[in-house]
Amino acid sequence: MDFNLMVEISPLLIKAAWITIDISVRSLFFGFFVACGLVFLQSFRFAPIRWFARGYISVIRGTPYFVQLLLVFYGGPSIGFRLDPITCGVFVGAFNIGAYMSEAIRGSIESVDSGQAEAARSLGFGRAQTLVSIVLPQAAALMIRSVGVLAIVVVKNSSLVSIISVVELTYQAQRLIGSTYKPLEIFTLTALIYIIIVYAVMGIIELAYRRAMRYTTL
Amino acid sequence: MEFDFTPVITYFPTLLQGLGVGLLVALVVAFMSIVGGLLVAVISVYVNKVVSWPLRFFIWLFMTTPLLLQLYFLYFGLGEWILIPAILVGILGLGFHYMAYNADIFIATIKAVSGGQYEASRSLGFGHIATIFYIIVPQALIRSIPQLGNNMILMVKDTSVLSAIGVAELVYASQYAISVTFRPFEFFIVIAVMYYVVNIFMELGQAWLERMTAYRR
Amino acid sequence: MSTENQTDTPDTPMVEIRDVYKRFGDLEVLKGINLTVNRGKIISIIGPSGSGKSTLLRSVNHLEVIEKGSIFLEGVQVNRPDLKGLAFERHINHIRQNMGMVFQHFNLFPHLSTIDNVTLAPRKLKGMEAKAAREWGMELLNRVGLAEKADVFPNWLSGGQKQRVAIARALAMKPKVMLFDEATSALDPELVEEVNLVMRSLAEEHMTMLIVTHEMGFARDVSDWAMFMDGGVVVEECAPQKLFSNPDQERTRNFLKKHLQG
Amino acid sequence: MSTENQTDTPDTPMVEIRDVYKRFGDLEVLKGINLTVNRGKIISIIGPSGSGKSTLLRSVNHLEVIEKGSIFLEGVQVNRPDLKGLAFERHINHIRQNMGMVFQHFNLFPHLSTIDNVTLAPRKLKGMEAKAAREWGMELLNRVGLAEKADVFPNWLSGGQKQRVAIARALAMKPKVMLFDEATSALDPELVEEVNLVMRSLAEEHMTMLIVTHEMGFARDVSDWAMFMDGGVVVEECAPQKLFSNPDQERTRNFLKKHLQG
Amino acid sequence: RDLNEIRDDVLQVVNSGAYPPFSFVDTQGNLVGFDVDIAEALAEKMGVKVNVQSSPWNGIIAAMVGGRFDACICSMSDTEERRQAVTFTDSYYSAGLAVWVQDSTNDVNSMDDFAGKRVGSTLGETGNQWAVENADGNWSNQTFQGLPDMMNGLTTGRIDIMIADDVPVMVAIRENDTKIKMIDVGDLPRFPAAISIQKNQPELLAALNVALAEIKADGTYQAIVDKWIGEGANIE
Ligand SMILES: Nc1ncnc2c1ncn2[C@@H]1O[C@H](COP(=O)(O)OP(=O)(O)OP(=O)(O)O)[C@@H](O)[C@H]1O
Ligand SMILES: Nc1ncnc2c1ncn2[C@@H]1O[C@H](COP(=O)(O)OP(=O)(O)OP(=O)(O)O)[C@@H](O)[C@H]1O
Ligand SMILES: [Mg+2]
Ligand SMILES: [Mg+2]
Repeated sequence: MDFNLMVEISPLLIKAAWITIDISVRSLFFGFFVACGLVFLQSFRFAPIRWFARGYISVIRGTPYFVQLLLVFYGGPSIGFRLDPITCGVFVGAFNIGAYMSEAIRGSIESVDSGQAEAARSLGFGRAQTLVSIVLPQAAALMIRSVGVLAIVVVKNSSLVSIISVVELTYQAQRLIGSTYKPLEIFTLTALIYIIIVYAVMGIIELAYRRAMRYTTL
Repeated sequence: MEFDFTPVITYFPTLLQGLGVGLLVALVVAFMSIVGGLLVAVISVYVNKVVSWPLRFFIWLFMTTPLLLQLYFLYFGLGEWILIPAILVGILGLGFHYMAYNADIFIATIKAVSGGQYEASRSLGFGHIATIFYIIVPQALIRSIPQLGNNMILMVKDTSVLSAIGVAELVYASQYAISVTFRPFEFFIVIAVMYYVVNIFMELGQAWLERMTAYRR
Repeated sequence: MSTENQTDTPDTPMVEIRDVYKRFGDLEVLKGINLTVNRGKIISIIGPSGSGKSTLLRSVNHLEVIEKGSIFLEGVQVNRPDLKGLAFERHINHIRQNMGMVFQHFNLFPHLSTIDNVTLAPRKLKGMEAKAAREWGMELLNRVGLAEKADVFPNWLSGGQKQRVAIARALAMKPKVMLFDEATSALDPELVEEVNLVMRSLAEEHMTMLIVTHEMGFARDVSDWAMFMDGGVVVEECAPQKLFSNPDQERTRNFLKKHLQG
Repeated sequence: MSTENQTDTPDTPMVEIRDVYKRFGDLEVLKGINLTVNRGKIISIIGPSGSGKSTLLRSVNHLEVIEKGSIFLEGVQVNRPDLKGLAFERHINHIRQNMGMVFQHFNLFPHLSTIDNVTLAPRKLKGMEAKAAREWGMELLNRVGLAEKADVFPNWLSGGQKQRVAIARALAMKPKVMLFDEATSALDPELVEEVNLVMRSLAEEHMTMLIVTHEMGFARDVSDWAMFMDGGVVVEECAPQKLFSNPDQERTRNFLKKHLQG
Repeated sequence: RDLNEIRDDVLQVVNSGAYPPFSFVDTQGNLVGFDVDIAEALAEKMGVKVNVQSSPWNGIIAAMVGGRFDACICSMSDTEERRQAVTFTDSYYSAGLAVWVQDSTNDVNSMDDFAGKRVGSTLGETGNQWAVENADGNWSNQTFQGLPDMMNGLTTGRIDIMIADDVPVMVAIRENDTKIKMIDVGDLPRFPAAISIQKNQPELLAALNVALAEIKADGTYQAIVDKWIGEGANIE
């Protein structure tokens, strides 16, 4: 192992890691709203709106992420939709993970025993109030867990964003190998950075989970 | 941008071949990740920490790093000591990666099978291992089908990452064709459709399995 | 509060069920049920499993939507087909606040402490102040004998205690009628009595109650009127003394014979 | 098969419980229990919730490990502290094959059809052929009146049917003693009788049985001996006729009074 | 985008960033190399500002066709098929395919000796296309995502023979002291490396060609060659 090299290039990798983090955080943030929107659309009584949401989720989950990236980033300009690479990474990332997240959110809501909603309704609570006061607090813990798993997926998927010329962590590592011919050192370092990021994400999830448990006890 | 799909027709057999390779890899990986995941889960739930902890750590490593990086590491990083053929690297990388995810599911479903089931089996005279094998694992498997199906659907798409180490699957085939014909979008659209068709079949298969096992839960 | 609420004259029946029909898919579960419950009266509904008792009770609270017929609470129609969307939502929420429902499986909110379970509805739906709500909640918990469990979470309570909290919760909105759906049948035999005691005390205070139960002894003791259902129809209804000693119908006799034996 | 098995002489008691102690953490649940069950006898164990009835029954089957005392099945010690690891595992599996246990919540295997639930143990543990096992399974299902449900899965059965299958399953290994832990208390009242009938038929065939139950009527009718437990000790044991009409102990009388009332 | 729009903005140029010495990142993280310097020299002559970026090879083609970049100065070989989709300028250097083996290998002396061997090439490059079209079942092809990967494959023995453009490999051998050698197996195709731009951009094409001629004429070009390829090298 060439430790001098590892020390020398680590600032470059860390800089690239920030881009990975930036894209991941923003994708997750906006993805959450996309997901809530999709869950909301699926609760419509008007069937075509539900079908649209189901179809969207199915197509997004059924096609590879990097193809989605390429089509939007490189195909977009020809229909007048031009985004800079990082914005495009966030945009596609959010709409991609939103589809997965909406399923996770729906699942955790459905996991709450239907007797809970019935009990609330029988007390005179309205639909929205039942959701907010009774169902969501009980779904929160599971929701944080399953959304948390997706957060890790987002971090790891961000390595695919390199295909639209974003120099994130994995691509930077590949480029550095190209000029240094030292794959082992660079991969070890890169993996270490990913592990740290993912570990931090897992810590945040755990924290949020505990918070949720506390909130649920009002 | 005007589309011209004639090059796609020329390379269609190559694409189909690539799809076949991808699906073959997926099949092996599915088998490996389900059987392996189950094994890991059973060991982590039932065997003491000394044995299960290193195993969990190994699995955890695969869960926390991008697949692409793992493949590169196995292929080039380890290349200085041991040469694993590309397709095997792909299968191992994907296999371990999804083994980690599947093990997580199995651990949860094994724990969800009620203690009453274990006791009932023991009270019939089944031993610990026989109980796990005949009673706990089958029930955990049935309960895992929905999440397992999701994972396997994700995994099929992830076979595309194997193009990076030269495994001639669908994306690889398309890259070759694109570099010759310079018709990227036509090929991307076609492979997206191909993946989507596979995905639909898998979703149908999953729904069928869930239906077939619904009354066994 | 809507104007329909003003029909509160002494001789209006509290609950009226008129010719109610309900089906699930191909299965007809209620086939023309009629029942009138006067203020302060206690009605027991008995019948074999699957006869439609729960469905009837749930229809009264509009947890099931009936196909035909009508249900009134103090002269106000519960299932108002003329109201749609939000207007109906408002209407039914208001109706439900006047009916307390107690379920077989308690359905306490596991994320809330006992007192919060009881006071959530008055706080959120009537805007009761936290302090007043706590006092009111303690009064109710006291009444079911669980004041000392106010800050405990439902998972730490025994089944009988859970059900008593559920009753307190249902009472918190000062309902005009209480609906009990097998309130004691998920309980261990020893715990049944403590819940029955609470229900008896409600009876003494002339709470209007509709009780679905499998406990014939309790039904006989406590109720003013008894109804035997089978296959979605009312087979027989009369004073409980008569129903449990000398019913008119063969079917009723068969059902009860089996019970008095066990 | 171990040699200890040969002590099968006519005058060995079937089950012997000698001075058994068991605690969970700080809670002493069994405080020196003694009981002898002779071949073909039926013993009922009654007592309030938490008195340790289930724990005692589970200790007999070694589902709970007792702290002190010993338990014998036909003279063979169940809790053998001298055996360790795999040797004990073999020993206890063999012992358990000679005891059938029926649980309150049935614990049928949901992934197996009714007949497979019944025949799994004889097939896997005795190596019975598929065909012979099916015949044997059908015989048992016939006996509990469920032959026509052989290929149905447990989730499609009613509670009473489930419990009857559970009994058939326990009988499949031809046990020498059957342990029932509140076999009917999770059932709807209408379904209790069908399970009781099956248990009565076992009694008529002189199956040795240990029955924990809350149904006093059934306990009185069916058993040869009755035992009242409270707080981890045996308060009183005698012939059921005496226990249920004129018990010696004040505690027993209190407990039974409440029940005969309900 | 046509030339006028570019003049108002910047010339967007792309390369793969993993093809030393033509384009790669140095240990300070800067994108450098022959292609980068050529791009800057051309822009200076054309009087436009330039922005050089890198993108993985499989994104570059989509980028060019989709119009994300104005020019790909990325050592791309000019082939007949590719001309269907993009326009090429005059060649800015000439790349020849060459065959490489480990120093210790002695049994490969002609194309006949390829039989039964594992032959490596870079996915999407002309060497790969040549290897696929000529293999005919005689040898097995194995591909890599870039030259560094492939050279790693050759030195570790994943492949027996490597087919690649000669210049970058020679530079890499010199810089890294790699234990491989070139062997002469007779005629292999040579492809001119040219700048690719979108179709129907005559002004941009003309301007690039003029600028290219100018830097060759005034010695700028040779200076860049000296710097990256080797003192006095001739790669035209
Ligand atoms: N949501 C539903 N969908 C379909 N069928 C239903 C539904 N709810 C109840 N049923 C059916 O309607 C019939 C009547 O059910 P109901 O729960 O009213 O009976 P019940 O008299 O309360 O019986 P039990 O004493 O077992 O509670 C049953 O056959 C039941 O299977
Ligand atoms: N695994 C355990 N861990 C801790 N305490 C236990 C455990 N099992 C039982 N107990 C406690 O031991 C006591 C006796 O329990 P047991 O289940 O034997 O009572 P029981 O007589 O069967 O009551 P029931 O009629 O309610 O079934 C109870 O206080 C119970 O809470
Ligand atoms: Mg009911
Ligand atoms: Mg018990």
